[in-house]
Amino acid sequence: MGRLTYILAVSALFGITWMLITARLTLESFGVGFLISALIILLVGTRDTATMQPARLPRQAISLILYTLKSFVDITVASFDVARRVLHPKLPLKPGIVAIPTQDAQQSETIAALSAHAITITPGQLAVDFDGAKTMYIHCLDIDSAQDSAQEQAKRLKALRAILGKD
Amino acid sequence: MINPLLLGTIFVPLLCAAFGLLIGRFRTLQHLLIFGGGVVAWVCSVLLLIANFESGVQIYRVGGWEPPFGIVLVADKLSSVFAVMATTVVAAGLLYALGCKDKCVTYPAFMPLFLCMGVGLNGALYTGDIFTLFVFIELMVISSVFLVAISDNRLGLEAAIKYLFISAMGTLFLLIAIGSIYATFGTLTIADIAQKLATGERPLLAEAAAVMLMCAFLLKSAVFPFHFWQPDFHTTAPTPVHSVLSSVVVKVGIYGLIRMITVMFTQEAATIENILVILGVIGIFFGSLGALRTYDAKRMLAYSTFGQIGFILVAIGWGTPAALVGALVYAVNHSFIKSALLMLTGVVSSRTYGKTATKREIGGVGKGMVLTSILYLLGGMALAGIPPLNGFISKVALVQGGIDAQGWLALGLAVAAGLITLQYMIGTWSLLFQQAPDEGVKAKPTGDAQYAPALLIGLCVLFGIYAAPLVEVVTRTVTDLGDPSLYIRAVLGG
Amino acid sequence: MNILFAIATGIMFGLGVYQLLRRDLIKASFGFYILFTAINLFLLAAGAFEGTVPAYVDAQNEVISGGTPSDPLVQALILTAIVISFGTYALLLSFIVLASRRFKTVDSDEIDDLIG
Amino acid sequence: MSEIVNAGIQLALIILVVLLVPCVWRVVVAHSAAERLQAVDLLTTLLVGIVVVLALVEGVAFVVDIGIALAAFSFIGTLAIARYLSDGRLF
Amino acid sequence: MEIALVNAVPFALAACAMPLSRWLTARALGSLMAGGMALLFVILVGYLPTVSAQGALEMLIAWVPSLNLNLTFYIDGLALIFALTVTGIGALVMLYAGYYFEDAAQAGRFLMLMMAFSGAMLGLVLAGNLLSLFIMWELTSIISFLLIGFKGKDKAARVGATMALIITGGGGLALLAGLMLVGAAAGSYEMAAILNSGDLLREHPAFLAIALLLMLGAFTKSAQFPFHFWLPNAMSAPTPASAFLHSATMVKAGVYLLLRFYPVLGDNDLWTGLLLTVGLLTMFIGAFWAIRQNDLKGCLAFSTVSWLGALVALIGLPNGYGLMAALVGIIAHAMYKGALFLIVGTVDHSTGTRNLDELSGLRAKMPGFAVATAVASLSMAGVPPLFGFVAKEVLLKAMDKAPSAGIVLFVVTAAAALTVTMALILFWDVFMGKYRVAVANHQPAKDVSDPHHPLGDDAYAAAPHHHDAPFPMLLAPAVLGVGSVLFSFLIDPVIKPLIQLTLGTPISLYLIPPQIDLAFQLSMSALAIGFVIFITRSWWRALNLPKLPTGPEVYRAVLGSIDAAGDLLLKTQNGKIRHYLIVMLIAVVLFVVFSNVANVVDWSRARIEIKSAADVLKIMLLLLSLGATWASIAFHKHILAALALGMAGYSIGGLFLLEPAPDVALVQFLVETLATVLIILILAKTSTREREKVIQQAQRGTPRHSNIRDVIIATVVGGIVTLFAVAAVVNRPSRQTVAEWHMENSLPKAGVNDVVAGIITDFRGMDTMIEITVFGLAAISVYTLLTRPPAGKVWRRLQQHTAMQVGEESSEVRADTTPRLSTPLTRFAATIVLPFSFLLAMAQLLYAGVGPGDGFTAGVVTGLGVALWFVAFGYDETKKRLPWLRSGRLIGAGLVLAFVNAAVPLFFGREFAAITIFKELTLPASLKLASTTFFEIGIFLAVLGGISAMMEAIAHPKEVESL
Amino acid sequence: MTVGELLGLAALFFGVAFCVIGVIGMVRLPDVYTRLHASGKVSTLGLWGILLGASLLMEGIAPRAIALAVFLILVQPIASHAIAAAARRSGVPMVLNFRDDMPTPEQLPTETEQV
Ligand code: NA
Ligand code: NA
Repeated sequence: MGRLTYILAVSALFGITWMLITARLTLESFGVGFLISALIILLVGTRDTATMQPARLPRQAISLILYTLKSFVDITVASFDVARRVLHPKLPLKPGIVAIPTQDAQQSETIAALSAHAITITPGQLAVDFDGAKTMYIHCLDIDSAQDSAQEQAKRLKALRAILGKD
Repeated sequence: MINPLLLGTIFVPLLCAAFGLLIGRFRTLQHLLIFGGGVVAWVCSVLLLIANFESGVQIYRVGGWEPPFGIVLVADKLSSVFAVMATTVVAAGLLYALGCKDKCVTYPAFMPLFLCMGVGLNGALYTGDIFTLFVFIELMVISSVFLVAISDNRLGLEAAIKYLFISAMGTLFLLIAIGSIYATFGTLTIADIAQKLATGERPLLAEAAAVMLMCAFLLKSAVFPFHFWQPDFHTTAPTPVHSVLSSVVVKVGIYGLIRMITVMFTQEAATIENILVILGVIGIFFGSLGALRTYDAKRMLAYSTFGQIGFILVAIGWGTPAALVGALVYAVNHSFIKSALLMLTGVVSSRTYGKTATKREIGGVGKGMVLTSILYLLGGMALAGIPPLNGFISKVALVQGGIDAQGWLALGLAVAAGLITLQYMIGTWSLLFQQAPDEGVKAKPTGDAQYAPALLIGLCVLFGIYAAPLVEVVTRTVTDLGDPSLYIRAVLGG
Repeated sequence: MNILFAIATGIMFGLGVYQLLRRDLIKASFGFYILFTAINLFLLAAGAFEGTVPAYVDAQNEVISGGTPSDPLVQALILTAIVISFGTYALLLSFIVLASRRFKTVDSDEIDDLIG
Repeated sequence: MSEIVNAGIQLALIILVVLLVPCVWRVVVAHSAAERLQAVDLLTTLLVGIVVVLALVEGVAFVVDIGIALAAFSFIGTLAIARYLSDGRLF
Repeated sequence: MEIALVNAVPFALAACAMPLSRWLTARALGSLMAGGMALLFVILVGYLPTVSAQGALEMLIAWVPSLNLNLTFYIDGLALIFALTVTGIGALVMLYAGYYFEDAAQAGRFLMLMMAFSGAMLGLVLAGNLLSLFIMWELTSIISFLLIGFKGKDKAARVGATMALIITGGGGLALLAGLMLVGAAAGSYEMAAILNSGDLLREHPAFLAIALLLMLGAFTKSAQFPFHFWLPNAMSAPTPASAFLHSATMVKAGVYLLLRFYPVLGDNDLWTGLLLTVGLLTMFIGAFWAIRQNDLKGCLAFSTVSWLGALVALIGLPNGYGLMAALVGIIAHAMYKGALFLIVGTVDHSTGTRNLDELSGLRAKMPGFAVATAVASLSMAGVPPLFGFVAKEVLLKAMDKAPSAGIVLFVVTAAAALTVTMALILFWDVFMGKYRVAVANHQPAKDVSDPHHPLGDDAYAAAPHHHDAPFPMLLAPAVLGVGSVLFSFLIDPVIKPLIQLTLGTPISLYLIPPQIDLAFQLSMSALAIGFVIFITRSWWRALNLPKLPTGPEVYRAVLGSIDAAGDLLLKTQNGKIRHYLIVMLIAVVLFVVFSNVANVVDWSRARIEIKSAADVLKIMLLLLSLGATWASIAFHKHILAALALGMAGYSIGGLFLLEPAPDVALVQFLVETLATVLIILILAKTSTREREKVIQQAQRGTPRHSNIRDVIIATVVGGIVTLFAVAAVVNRPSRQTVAEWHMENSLPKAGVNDVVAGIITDFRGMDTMIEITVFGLAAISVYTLLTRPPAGKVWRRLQQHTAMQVGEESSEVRADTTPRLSTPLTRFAATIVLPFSFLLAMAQLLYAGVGPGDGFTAGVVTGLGVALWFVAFGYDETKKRLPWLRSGRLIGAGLVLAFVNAAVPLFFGREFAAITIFKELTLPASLKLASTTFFEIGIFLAVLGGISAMMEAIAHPKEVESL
Repeated sequence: MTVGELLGLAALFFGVAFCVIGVIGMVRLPDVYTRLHASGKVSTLGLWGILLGASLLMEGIAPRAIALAVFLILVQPIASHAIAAAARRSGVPMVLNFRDDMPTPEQLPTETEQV
């Protein structure tokens, strides 16, 4: 059941992507995309036992949308911040590499990866490397901005767990 | 005449090769399947030749599209003769591979690629489209280069690298020619190009394209000065592959040249023919002397091919119908002889512990191999043009062509070089089968099976004693070549 | 414009030839690749050059956007040439790897056991 | 499309193309392979932008599809090179 | 017809010889063959009356008529004389040979060759077609080669055999050329016609060539100076073969040829001058060297050379003065020389030596042979009333009519005197005196280790002690000796008619000359001088003569210089690929330059117009691609060069897009990415040390001039391609292309909006099929080369074990496959990109007809997705987590699908690869289903499999190098 | 000129402007780590602008543009990360270095660049 839900949910996401890449925004097209995606995941997908519970799906979807919106804002802000620093005649930089814990109790690599992804799109930070799934090293344009990185990371992980349905 | 048998020479073997990849784990089954594919191609090519004599040029429109818009396969007499020759030797090569003890033969990819090399050859001969020619030639190149690289001979890799670079040059010449022809005539179908060239108008680039095309074909046939790859590439190949490479694969360029000067660039033919005579004579001497002096019995045969291709080129260059008959008879007979000789050398070298054919290590290894010795001697005699073997028929046809074309100097040289052929063949025969082995050289008790060379030598004897049919076929082929409109009308209609 | 294109094709060919003649097999293989790229440019020059819109037709079998379509046949030829040359190139690269293992060198001047 | 829009598109195109030049320069003059890799990455990103603008120039929407493929798979190239640089030996 | 049967009999007997030798003894076999030959002799005698009554007989069997190659028989007197010699002497030699060999198998092998030779020789003299004459001529050379090399183990035998073959074979080639010129000049290859077209030939411009070529053939075969030396070197043949081939028959083939063509080519200054000079030189040199030999067979060989010279000189005489003497000489020589050879063979057989110094007084042990030798020697010396005397008489008489007769007669008499000496030595030194056989240097006993070897074994039954020869061994020489006596008395009833039949004119021939003429005086003085020389032999034998270059030395020098030329040529094969490429490029440049390529460009149409930003962009991209390409040359470090190359490729992709060719651009981008990935992976797979080494070499070790050379070549080649390209672009406006048809028909006939897709999958679908095959095979090749998977059972066994135990190849290194850059983020990327790539691929595949992308791009896209897995996860984990990834099977399945799909229409009576559009099938989202969809899927699978195979091969941890 | 076109042009030039900034950053910033911030992020937003502009200026582009934008945001950070990791591991130093928590890898390659 959980496996089936997972497949259906991912297929739905892929179905939407299908509509976009084939530039046919119709229900028919979604259906075709959904079927194809399901087939792809069945045939080609990894044999990981990824599961989902149907009841949690709406909450996960809402979390995803919220997270996406927040990311969008983050990216915009980050870009403007970087643009400012780049164009400033004095190049106001205070770069360095900071270690932050991924704090993932379940040792899920996916969450570590997603959090690193999130960090990289947030202002002035860039994941450089990992120590397993526990610690990551991020490069900051301004190391002062990384002072509260641990708190930020906690929030991020919470949001990600909500999306993945693992909270 | 639309004739689906053309598919049997190309797609049936391709299908067999593809299935062969799927069942690579079951070696015996795979080998038999692939051999079956080779035999089917042979049967189809023979039937096509017969059909040609009964009802003229056979064509097949792939996908049903009208030429010049789609691809057309054309079996006229010229391509049919070459194809029968090619499929015969390829089938024999496959047969040899079945009984070959080389390690490389056991790789699952070996037989399918071997067959694909033959397909590339057939395709290049049968295609009526100049770009498809390129594609088929590449199929041949890829397959052969792999087969050489994987050879048990560690230097196969070196040869393969060199060939790949040099062959790339040939491909580039060919593509430049194709591009120029398309830019000039707006078509890729040989018949269509021929028709447009036949109007006598010579738009820009047409002649330059002819030169490029000629260079590409010369390279494929390893003609001086494009020959450097040949001794290396052929010699290091596994025996069954070598026997095909050095006999029929090198003839693709010859075929292309004949096709080019008889159907397409008939006005430029005279210039090209002069070049061919010069290159051919150089090739005869280079090849013959190289064969005489090289250090390896297989390499000797590769150089010999270089020389024999020279004979064929000279005959093409003489340009008269009789000379062309000589060239074609020579080409066909040479394929069988050379292939058989290579296989026999392979049989002997498979008895050496180093799987080598270097004269130092192979001398005397054949002592006691009665059948091999007799077959080799027959092959050697045939190559040197000793009657009543088929090589003699070739020589007579060639010399008559030369006399007909009044090519005295070249004729004299050709005759003189024939003596060198005799010398190196006899020398090597004596080395392999008569001489006592050197100190420390030992022979294995078993080696490769020799059904294939026996069959081919049988053909050599047959085509010597019963030569009239071949000569007749070739003569009629040449007669047809004199009238390109036969070809053009068969393809384009009207 | 067309002249520039043609000249660039020639220059690229020349660069490819120079690169092909390096003794370093890896560099030479780059030359091989450049040459096949150059030949694609040549084919393009030979056929598809004059178009202003892609060779597509709409549902009414009219050329899309109403311009001059670039020659589709040459494009098809180039596609085939690209695929074939890529396959050959991959094979060449694997040969070089093998050569470095077998002959302990990637210097073509040192891979010269086949002489005479 | 009006003349102004057309002119704007052409201008955008030219600017994007001119931007390629510093990227190339950075590929040629750099201290480390990683810097060059970064420049190539930026260059392909710019090319994606150029492809999108070209869709406007040619008036054919599906040209963007090429942009998608380009973006998606130049990324794989970047990753492969990065892995090579970090591992020395890949496999 | 019967004459063809006559000719076929020896061949048939030859074919039986080996099988029969299992059941028959050597003697029985020899007798059987001899019987066959004797029968033929009788049959041939039966032709005499017919020929003398009706003239020449002809019979034609067509063989390859279009090459003028027929088996024609032409029987006249000349042919009969030779045919009778062949069969008559053949019968005696075969009988003898049966006793000469003790081992039936050896006798079988020997008799097979001998009978085949008899057939060839008969065919030669009976041939009525130039080419069939040549065939038989060559056959005799070949069989002679095999017989000389009968004892293949002996190096001298091999060298002698090869020498004989090269010289007679070379002459044969000249003969072939000459004969074919004759055929071309006379307009026919039939002997009868040619003999009637003498005027035609004599006035032909190629007459000189014809005559010289034919003479060359004759001189080599008949061992004329300076080609004579092969004959003494051919004496390693078993003695019966020497007697038959190298004395009585084969060496006379040249003489036969000259006689045969005398009517059309003979009797002119060239003919007389050459034949007389060469013949006399040969005659003297042969006789001179004969008496200086120690080996009995050597003596006989040189004396044969001498006599052959005499025959040639006779044929050279003007007005046919010498022909009668030549014919008489042929018969006489066949008699006594055949006898002497057989006797020497018996001596050798019985005593184990042929060395004159080791033999003496054999008359005690071999009285019969002593008598036979005496008769044959006297005949050879020309003592009346033996037939040899008659021959010498007519010889001297004919020579009297030669131009410069004084000198000629002097030479002939000198040679005759030396011959007399020879005859005396043969008889006296061997048979008279005290019985003595020195057995110091005998050959070791016969090596019987390899009784089954066909050709390479020692045939001699050499005995270390004297043993008596059986009677039939005496019979053959005795019959010949008696013949020498008898024929003198049969001149009128037999010899004269035979020769008259041949010459067609009455001749005068006597045993006793009616008066003592000059010839008789000379003959007698030759006897006297010869006797004197014989007496003084102990003195001149000790004399050291100054050394002149001998035949074999010249032969070796000539062969040596040919060898040297070959070695020189082979030096060009120096193993350096760059040199090869340079030579080739220069050749192409020359060809193009000399084909007036300068005219291909119509510069008036060339133009540079910049109309839009797109044009600016084109120029930028062109510069960019050139700059990046240049950078890829300038960078020594491979990784940087690869990066630059990638940039160049992307720029080219941009150019394609601007052209506008979106389909090509898409493929270019994808393939460029793939190529870059591939290069990088390959770099990682190649030893860093070796790559550093080559980079340093390239920087330091390259001389400046070679760089300049490369620059020049690159510039010239680039310039030529520029010319082609310019010609191509300025050429266009005037032409129409077939692509216009494709534009119009792709939607109606192939159902696609993307015309390029239509061409690729339908109009030129076969190209694509083969192209995909090429790609798949290349991938399989890469995989096989880098991983070397073993086949069959080994393969299955391996899959059960761990990869650590791969096969017999122990040199492998198995690296840790987990990559260092395997961070959670990169792994995450790989996980999401793969399904996305499949989605993209499906979109491209299913909508191939409406937008860029098709089965191929779909395959590349997914293949890159798989590549990312190998990059991010390494080999082991990827193989574990993507179990469906079986590259070989994917390729196979894809190709099978493509071919089968193309074949399906055949079952519905349509063409191979014909398109079927399922129009009635309404699918959602404007999907269309057509047969090409399956083709695209096949392509997709094959390409996916191909790229996976390449990636898998590169990522494979096994570093096998078993060779 | 419609409002849509105006907005489209504006978005287009917004995107182009960010591309320019990204390139300037790549030229001005001192080391590869800092430049990655500029190139990675800026070209993300730059491309988004271009995509938005294109979507507004021509119909049919929008869905594809969305797909491309989503893909870019998913993948571009990963590319930046990979380059940074590669730089770090191959020993490329930070020119401006105010803090470095990351331990030096045990086995740095001896040469800074691979041949
Ligand atoms: Na590249
Ligand atoms: Na398409």
